[in-house]
Amino acid sequence: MSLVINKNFNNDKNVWNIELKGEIDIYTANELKKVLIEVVSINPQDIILNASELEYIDSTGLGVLIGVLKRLRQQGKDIHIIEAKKNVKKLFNITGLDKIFKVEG
Amino acid sequence: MSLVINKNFNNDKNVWNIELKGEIDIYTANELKKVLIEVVSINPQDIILNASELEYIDSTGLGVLIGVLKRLRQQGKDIHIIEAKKNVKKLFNITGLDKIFKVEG
Amino acid sequence: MPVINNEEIGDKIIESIDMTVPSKPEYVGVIRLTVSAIANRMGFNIDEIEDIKVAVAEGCTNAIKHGLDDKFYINFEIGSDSLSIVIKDNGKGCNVEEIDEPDLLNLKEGGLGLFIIKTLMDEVEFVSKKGKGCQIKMIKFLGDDI
Amino acid sequence: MPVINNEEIGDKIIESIDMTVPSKPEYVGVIRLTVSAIANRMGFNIDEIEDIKVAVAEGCTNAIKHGLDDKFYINFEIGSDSLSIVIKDNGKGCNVEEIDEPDLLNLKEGGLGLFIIKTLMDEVEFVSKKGKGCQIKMIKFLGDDI
Ligand SMILES: Nc1ncnc2c1ncn2[C@@H]1O[C@H](COP(=O)(O)OP(=O)(O)O)[C@@H](O)[C@H]1O
Ligand SMILES: Nc1ncnc2c1ncn2[C@@H]1O[C@H](COP(=O)(O)OP(=O)(O)O)[C@@H](O)[C@H]1O
Repeated sequence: MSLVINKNFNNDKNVWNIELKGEIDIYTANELKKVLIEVVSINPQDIILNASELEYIDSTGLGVLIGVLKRLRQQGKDIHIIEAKKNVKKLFNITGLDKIFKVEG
Repeated sequence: MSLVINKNFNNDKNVWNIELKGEIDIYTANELKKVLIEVVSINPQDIILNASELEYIDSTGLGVLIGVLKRLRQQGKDIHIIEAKKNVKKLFNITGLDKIFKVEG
Repeated sequence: MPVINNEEIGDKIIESIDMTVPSKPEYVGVIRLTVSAIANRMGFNIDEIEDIKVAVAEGCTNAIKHGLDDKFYINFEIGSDSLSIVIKDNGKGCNVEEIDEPDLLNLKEGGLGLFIIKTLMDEVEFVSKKGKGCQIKMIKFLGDDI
Repeated sequence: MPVINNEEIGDKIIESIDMTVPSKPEYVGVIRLTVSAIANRMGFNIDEIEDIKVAVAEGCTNAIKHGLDDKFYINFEIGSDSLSIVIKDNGKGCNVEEIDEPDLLNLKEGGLGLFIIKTLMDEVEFVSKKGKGCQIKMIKFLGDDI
């Protein structure tokens, strides 16, 4: 019932690598929002979200990602979601957001 | 929230080896009682309870073990509890039952 | 606001668990664990449990986010072949006709919750009236998915 | 039967969760998970969560086994430095004076539940009257164990 967020900027590839561990819900979504908005403000580049240890996401979390994606798109940048678990992928699939975000691997 | 019980009789050592996996509470204690009473009726010998995968026990489970121990003691036999997890051991300790059962390892 | 009648469910209601919960984000996780345990005990498989967990959390999140009362209610009805969950608040309510379906061509940060619930559960009924609170009932049938 | 007054607790009551549960053995596991989630959220450590889990399960087991009503009630009061749990049934009740402490020299198959609760929790209050149900209140303080 908590969320750990690790971020680091990859200078070679010019992308943000962000690792999500735990659960994104109404309790933790604000934390995610804060980190992503900060990251995008510092340096608006592609974000690669590693979701291999993300156990849970719901509409609140998806809403945060949509908000950040909208900002990034204005700069021609994207959000990639990699290594998502089956249940997390399912949320992207049923909402059609797998067509908006780059959900990979 | 369930209990799996594996039993087998060791002819060399003349003991019952019984493995407990899961949780013993008011929901599963009857199952344990049935198996142990059966075992003791077939062949009243020492029982070695392997508790390495027993995640939980409460007073209902302890009560079942006490009932079976009383029967076995009439025949000079014992119940050994081996490899119990910390939380299971704690229940034997605080009730003083570690002085009645052979709680080992 | 019309209260949904239990008799509408096909199978006999066997058991019912009621909860009153503070309208605080930190308790949605507690309810997720509670409903997972109930669904697990009933014999739902892992994927179904996950669906139920998400749908219930969405319902609770809405009660907290939009209901804005200090508490809300959940009722779990454990039938022989279904789990029916009612989430109810006596908060702000809303005008059901004004709720839009999500639109991928015009993404918004909100508006996915009810859609997710409807997708994951077998039956969903949403009742609300401005100023009169909100009630959502969702049912998942056992052994429906293959 | 005297109802325990909330004001008796030292710290301010912040939040309260109420549950009504069928008096069936299969639901004790559900409550164990619920209370674990609450205690975890509050910041109790693993050993403390385990203690609380066992104590609450013993209380529910007694309500089911001895109360013999068709349902029972649980209230969780989440204070800033304590978790207080009341388990209540309107069932058979008992004569508190007649309850013996466990005796290792004369082992019985029952009689350990209340003793375990008192050992694991910081404060315990047991109130009952024959024919008038039973209420047990147990408190665990945060950051008490080292
Ligand atoms: N419990 C509730 N109380 C009041 N309004 C609600 C409630 N649940 C849903 N609604 C209304 O329905 C709308 C759609 O809800 P939903 O699909 O979950 O998306 P979101 O919560 O992101 O807005 C909400 O914006 C709100 O107006
Ligand atoms: N909810 C209850 N309703 C009626 N009697 C109760 C209740 N809880 C406890 N008791 C009484 O207290 C006694 C001691 O309880 P306990 O220590 O848990 O041991 P056990 O349940 O094994 O008998 C019980 O035997 C019963 O007579």
